Amino acid sequence: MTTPLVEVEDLSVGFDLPDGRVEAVRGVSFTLGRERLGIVGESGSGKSQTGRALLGLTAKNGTVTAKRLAFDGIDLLRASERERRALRGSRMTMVMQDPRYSLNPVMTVEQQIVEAYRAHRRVSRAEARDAALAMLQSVRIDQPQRVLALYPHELSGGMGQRVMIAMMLITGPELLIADEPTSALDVTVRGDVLRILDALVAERGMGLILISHDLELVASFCDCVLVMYAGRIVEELRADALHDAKHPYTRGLIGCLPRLDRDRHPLPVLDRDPAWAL
Amino acid sequence: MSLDQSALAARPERRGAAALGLLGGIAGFLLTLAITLLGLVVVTFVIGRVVPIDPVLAVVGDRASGDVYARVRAEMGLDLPLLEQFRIYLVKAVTGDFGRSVLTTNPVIDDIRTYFPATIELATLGTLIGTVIGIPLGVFAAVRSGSFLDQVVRIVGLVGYSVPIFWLGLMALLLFYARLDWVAGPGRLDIAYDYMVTPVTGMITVDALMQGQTEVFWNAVSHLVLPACLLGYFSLAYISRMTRALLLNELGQEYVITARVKGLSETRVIWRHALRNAAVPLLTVVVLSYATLLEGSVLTETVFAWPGIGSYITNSLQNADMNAVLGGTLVVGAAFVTLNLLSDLLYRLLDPRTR
Amino acid sequence: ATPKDTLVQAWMIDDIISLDPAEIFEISTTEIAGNTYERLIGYDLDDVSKIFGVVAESWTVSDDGKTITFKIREGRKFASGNPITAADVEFSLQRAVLLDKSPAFIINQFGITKDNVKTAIKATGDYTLDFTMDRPYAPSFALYALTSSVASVVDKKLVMEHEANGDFGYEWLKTHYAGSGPFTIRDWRANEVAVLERNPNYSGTPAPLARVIYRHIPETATQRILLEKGDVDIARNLGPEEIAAVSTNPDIKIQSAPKGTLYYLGLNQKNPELAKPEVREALKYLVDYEAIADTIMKNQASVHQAFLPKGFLGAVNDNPYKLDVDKAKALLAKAGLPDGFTVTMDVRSAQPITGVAEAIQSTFAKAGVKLEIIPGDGKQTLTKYRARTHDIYIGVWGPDYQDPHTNAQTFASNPDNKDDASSKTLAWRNAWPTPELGKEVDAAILERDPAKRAALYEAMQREVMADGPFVIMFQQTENAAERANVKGFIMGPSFDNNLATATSKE
Amino acid sequence: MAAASSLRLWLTTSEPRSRAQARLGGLYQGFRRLARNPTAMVGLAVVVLLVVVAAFAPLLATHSPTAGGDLRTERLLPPGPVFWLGTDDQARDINSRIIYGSRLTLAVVVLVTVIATPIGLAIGTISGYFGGWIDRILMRITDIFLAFPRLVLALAFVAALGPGIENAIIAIAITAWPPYARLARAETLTIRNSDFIHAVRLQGGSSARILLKHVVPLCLSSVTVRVTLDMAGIILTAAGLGFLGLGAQPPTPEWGTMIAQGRRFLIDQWWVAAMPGIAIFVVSLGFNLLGDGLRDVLDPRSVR
Amino acid sequence: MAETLLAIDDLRVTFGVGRLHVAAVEGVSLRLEAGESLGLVGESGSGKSTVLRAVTGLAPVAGGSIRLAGEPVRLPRGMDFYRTVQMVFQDPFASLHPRHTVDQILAEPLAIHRVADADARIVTALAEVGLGPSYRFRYPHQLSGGQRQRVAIARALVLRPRLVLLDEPTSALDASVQAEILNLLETLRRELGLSYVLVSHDLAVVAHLCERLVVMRRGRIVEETTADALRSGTVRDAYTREMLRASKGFTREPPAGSGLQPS
Ligand SMILES: Nc1ncnc2c1ncn2[C@@H]1O[C@H](COP(=O)(O)OP(=O)(O)OP(=O)(O)O)[C@@H](O)[C@H]1O
Ligand SMILES: Nc1ncnc2c1ncn2[C@@H]1O[C@H](COP(=O)(O)OP(=O)(O)OP(=O)(O)O)[C@@H](O)[C@H]1O
Ligand SMILES: [Mg+2]
Ligand SMILES: [Mg+2]
Ligand code: NI
Repeated sequence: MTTPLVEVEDLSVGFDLPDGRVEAVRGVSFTLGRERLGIVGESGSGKSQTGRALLGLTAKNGTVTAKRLAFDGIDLLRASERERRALRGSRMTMVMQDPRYSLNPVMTVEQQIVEAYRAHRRVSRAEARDAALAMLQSVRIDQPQRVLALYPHELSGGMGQRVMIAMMLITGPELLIADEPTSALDVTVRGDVLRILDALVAERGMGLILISHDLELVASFCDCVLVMYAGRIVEELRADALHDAKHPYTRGLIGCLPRLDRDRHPLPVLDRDPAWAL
Repeated sequence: MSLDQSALAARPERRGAAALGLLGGIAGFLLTLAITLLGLVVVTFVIGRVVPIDPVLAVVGDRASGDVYARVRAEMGLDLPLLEQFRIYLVKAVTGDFGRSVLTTNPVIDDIRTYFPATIELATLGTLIGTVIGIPLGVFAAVRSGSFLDQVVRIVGLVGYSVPIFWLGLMALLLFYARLDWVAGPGRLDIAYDYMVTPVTGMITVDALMQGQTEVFWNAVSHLVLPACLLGYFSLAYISRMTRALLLNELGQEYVITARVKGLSETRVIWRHALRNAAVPLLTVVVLSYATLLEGSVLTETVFAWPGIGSYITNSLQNADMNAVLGGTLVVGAAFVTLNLLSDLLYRLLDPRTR
Repeated sequence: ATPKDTLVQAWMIDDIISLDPAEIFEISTTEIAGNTYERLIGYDLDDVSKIFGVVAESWTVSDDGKTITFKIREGRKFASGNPITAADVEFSLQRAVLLDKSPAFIINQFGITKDNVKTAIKATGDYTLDFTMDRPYAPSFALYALTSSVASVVDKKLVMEHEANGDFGYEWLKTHYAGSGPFTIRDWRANEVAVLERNPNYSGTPAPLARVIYRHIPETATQRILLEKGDVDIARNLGPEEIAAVSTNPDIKIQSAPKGTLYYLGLNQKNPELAKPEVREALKYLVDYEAIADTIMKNQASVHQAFLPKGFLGAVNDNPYKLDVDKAKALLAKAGLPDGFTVTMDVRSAQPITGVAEAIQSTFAKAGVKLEIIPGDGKQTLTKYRARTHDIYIGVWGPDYQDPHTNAQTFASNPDNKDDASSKTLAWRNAWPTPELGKEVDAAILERDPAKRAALYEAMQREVMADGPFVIMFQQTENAAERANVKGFIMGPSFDNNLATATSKE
Repeated sequence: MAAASSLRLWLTTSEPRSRAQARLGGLYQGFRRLARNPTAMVGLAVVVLLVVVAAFAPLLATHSPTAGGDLRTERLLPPGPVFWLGTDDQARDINSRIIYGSRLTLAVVVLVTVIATPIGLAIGTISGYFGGWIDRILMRITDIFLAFPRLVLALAFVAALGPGIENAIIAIAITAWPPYARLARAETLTIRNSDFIHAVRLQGGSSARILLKHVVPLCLSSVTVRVTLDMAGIILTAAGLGFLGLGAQPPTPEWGTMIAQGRRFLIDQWWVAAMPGIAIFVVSLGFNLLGDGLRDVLDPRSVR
Repeated sequence: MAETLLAIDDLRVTFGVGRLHVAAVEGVSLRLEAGESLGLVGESGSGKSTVLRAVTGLAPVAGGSIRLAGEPVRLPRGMDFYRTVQMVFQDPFASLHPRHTVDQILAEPLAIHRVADADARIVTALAEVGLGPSYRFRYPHQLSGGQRQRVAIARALVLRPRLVLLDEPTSALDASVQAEILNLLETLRRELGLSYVLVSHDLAVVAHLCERLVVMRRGRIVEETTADALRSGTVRDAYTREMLRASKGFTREPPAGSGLQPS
């Protein structure tokens, strides 16, 4: 059997706060091959923290525990900070949620992409620049030459998101965690961005974790979906089986959306059962 | 201590101003300068009239006869109606004629040319020291916030805020000059080196270098070091605190995580990404602290027998030598406004969002 | 350390506002003038009554006592190399009167005004000069007046080269030098330094030192540190405790000399309480003269209660008043103020004045006199004093020249007590009319017999001591803390004779 | 014990029953947050100590703060059993003077806060809220004050008003407000366009109401923090004026003036200047630490 | 026929001068009958919020007219206006004063309009939005996003307005909370006879709450249609069609003629 790309077993992330401890992620387990995995759940359910724990970017006041946390067979829990840094950006990477805040406002697109590339490749600045150009082209940015010289605030939301993706993909990573890559975008731009990611998985055989709170979207995009609630995975399903979901939370999530094809008044609402969080 | 977060406060306004373009910027600057200076002229005039000091006394002394007193009073235009006095004062100030200082008998302009460079020298080195040490300290404190090191930096800074400067100054003199002999004593230069450089800029270090007098240069530096360190300590206290606060703020931003996601080293993340962003408001902090030092620190100047603009203005004020007060105040005010503009310009250079 | 041929003094010289002898009147400038200019005559520093010629070789007084004829020494030169002649002396004295700066009154008081100065002061030959007064004043009075710095002889040729708009070279001389003394003034930078250099053309014994530098060091602790470090040779402003501390240092010695300066309280007679004679007297019993002189003013002053300082002709040197709270209380009760009263005192924020004021405050309180101290900057308190809006003013008074008239006039003469009077003597400032005493003052200057003259002044002093609105307390002793290798620094009785002319360093 | 814990519950409940409970609960939460910060507690302790000492000065002082002892025997004595912190050049007990001086220090602190904070707040919020020419005029005035050498301005005010501690305090306050105005203005600029201010406007709230009830309270916290952090500077400026002879009237035991007078004895009779110096240091340190702690508690940005 | 509550004719709004000049709204006209609800959809930056702000007087009107119940609105808006029109903002975290309790927040409009029985009105208002009295003295930070939005709605309703402007009232909320708020808005509308103008970029939300909607793009109205037309997919404008398609989920093939199609 080939080793899966990512193995997570019983992952927990807790934060120490002045008022006590917050358990953000509690006993999450999953494995990921070279496929598309979606993670959905409401705000604060621990989606992002799961992704960050994988990359080793949990905030200072947080602690990560797990039975196993591995990337391509490498035990991430044992790896030194240096080893993890070598993995980060080159083999595993993450597209951050909002390009407006996630790009460095005082560095040009070129500086930021080149920096990402040269952090892992011993290449000249010019070579790195060429690679950046090619990368921007591959995420289908018009006039990549011009865009390279721009600062983040000069980019539109869609461009920024694509720059972000280009920057994270330039090293040809094997795992991409995309944290709500489209939440800042207009519905019409959203499709464009997702299609780019989709193509990369298909073409490069990359593993993709798509984090979102939009159940419908994730289901139509991914192979497999994890539903999180209060730091736990409450349900794991195949995307095509979404409408056969068993857990009341998942069912509630699907049901409570207003839909164009069904006019329901009033909308069904979610009755939270405290037992879900246990 | 008069430094403040107003450095940051000015941000939104400046962004707006930035949009007006360079030309508008210069015109705006000149207008601001003019208005500020006019304000200073008015305020100094009022001060001159309300201080309960007879300006004639500074000229004639206590023993003059009544006739001499009356004549000098008339010469000084003090018997004219107030409004008329103000008109003359204003016209003179506008035409750049600050008249003569009673105390030094020199044209005020000349005085400023000698006293202000002394202060600039001191303030510049002080700010340099404060910045070069303060920023790294602030960075370390931010990176290890909550740690022992952080507490140490904080206490060091707070001590800087809390200790009377004349106390610290005398103690430093006693230790580093009298006991340890590491630095030269009060004053700007050893008497042996006096007259060896001709004043051009008025800053002895600069003049000495320009004229190739390395020995004089080092002597001047050795005189400069102690008071500059002292002033540097005070700006360090402020700069390190602001650096810490600003950097902590930046370190909480998403783009820092992005940088880490890229696999960059922590050093690069902090110095190249976070600090580069913090540098934008930090610049204003440094410039403001510099501007404050340029006002001259009367107390430091007294302790170190430093002929700077601070004690010049204070001394003049105590003698109701209003020409000198006005000249000194205007120069300091103009320096303040100019520095503000400079920081605005640099701000635009550093922050692409304002271009 | 300082160079061997250079004397560096740490001193507060921020009072210098001009270097022109016709204008200078401040403590530091008079000292500088004393080292750099020569006058017609001088006096023996050890015995002030001995007068001798300097620029003048000799002088004679006319029979009517109104004209003094000076014979000028021949063959002497200014620093510029120009010879000193009667024309220079004539120019210098006329110039002082015509410029009419503050010290001009010293010459004016002999009836010499702008209008008659051309005839009153006249060179009658290359080396003779007539000085004509309106009345036959005591010759010593006139001669002492001519020892003051206003009578310094300036280099006419050099000065007139720099004349502009008929100002007699005033603008130029304010910051330059044109004299003939042992030193020349090389440079003065306000609030920083004054540099004197040996005059190569000096006609007397050349000064051993090549250079004398006054550094403006405003902080006394800084002066002390510099002195102990050896970066100055003399520190001039040390306080008593600092003096006591440095005197244990074998490298440092203390030199002191009594000066003519008096510390006194001026009691404004416009204040109804202070106008009562009993109150005036009571306050004189409420100062602990001895204790203050021994502690706060240690080595800085000695008790002295008459308006003429020790060493002056006719000075009264016994001190009848001491702290006597009971007597003071009795006097106050007699004045109808058995519980005392409240009164303010304007105090210049400078040591030792503030310390003395605080000590007085606490002894006044013992008799129920509540003294409120109003601190202020020097010019500020003085402004108030001259406007006669104070209650009590704690002041310092130094004689303008070595003749008793200078102090007699100010303490005992008030010809016009109106608010807009032109003569603002100390008696006027304290609103004390002196109808009788004023006449005595005027008479004394005409008395040509020294012994009789001395007696007149003695009487006046007793009178002021008993009834005057002045609580005269101390006479200043000036201190200089010197490095042990400094030899021959002279401290004379007046400010213009602290001389470095014979100083040398080992 | 039980009463205490039920009180805590009452205070910390997320469902307060009354306005008072909500307010007290808010205060308690703030205090809790402050209490968790050990350095802030040290600061608070110092400030409380200052208040206590000032309040009970007559009980704590062993000697008169103003009347001197025997000049010949009790002058400039080093710290000892009778005069714990030594005596000064007027033979007064330094300890007692420091104790009484705390009242003045407290007065300085309180008065400056009471004068400078409202001026700064008013000018800053009005300027930021209305913008336009009002803003330009007010900010120009602020800049003029800011561009004026501060100690000189204070000196000028003291000179004009006459010396004395009250006037010194007023002068300091008059020169202290511009930074607060700029801070308040910046704060106002960020909140004036926020939705909750729009909401009040949409309810028909007048500008005055918005400023007073909505904007000012929000700016107050950051300005308060700034003022607290500035306290050291303010005490030292008062000391600086004292140093220049324009502060308190002798023999008032003002700490700054005490140092200024003691500096003549700095090297040999070190205690004369050092003792009040230490007092200033401790108090300003206390205010600084407290200010740092308050920043965490009050800064609206940290309340999320 | 019902009276026309809100009539906007040829509204134009511009911001800034010179280089910064933007025409945020260019010639928008709409009409809203009493009791009716109108949706305003469009891409980000198309001027939806600006239209609402112009109505309330928070944005400068450069041209056109706004009439409320037949009367042209005045500047500044009078007290009557605020009693007729209220607004609910998008971000529940930003629209409540961070230092005021729910009680203070609700009392403010009553105090401004000097309403007598403030206490009772506050309790009623809270009950209306489904919050118990236990929420009355809480601070915003003690509330969840949905609860905050309820408070914001209560604040808008406490003066009993006839028209409520809703600027993306649910876009910051989770799907499950969104349903609760939408239900609440629906109930309130029915019970109090309110009119809504609802801004949203979610077609389904608009269709759920409004009968009629206008689609905006770049400051102009590109289409005016009904919820029924939306459901049946009979929309004319290409842009509207594209939005409709995108809101159905992810599709692998790019839509034909997409404006964002890279060349
Ligand atoms: N540094 C931190 N300190 C304390 N708590 C934290 C920290 N970072 C995250 N948390 C908490 O962890 C929990 C999970 O956060 P996470 O970011 O994973 O949520 P999410 O599912 O991504 O939500 P969203 O959809 O809003 O992004 C939240 O309750 C959050 O408050
Ligand atoms: N105060 C303002 N100053 C300058 N430009 C503004 C201002 N407010 C809005 N704009 C501009 O007006 C245009 C319309 O903005 P508006 O907020 O109405 O869009 P929107 O349709 O509500 O978008 P979103 O869906 O993102 O909320 C935008 O281009 C915006 O940048
Ligand atoms: Mg997230
Ligand atoms: Mg909007
Ligand atoms: Ni300050």
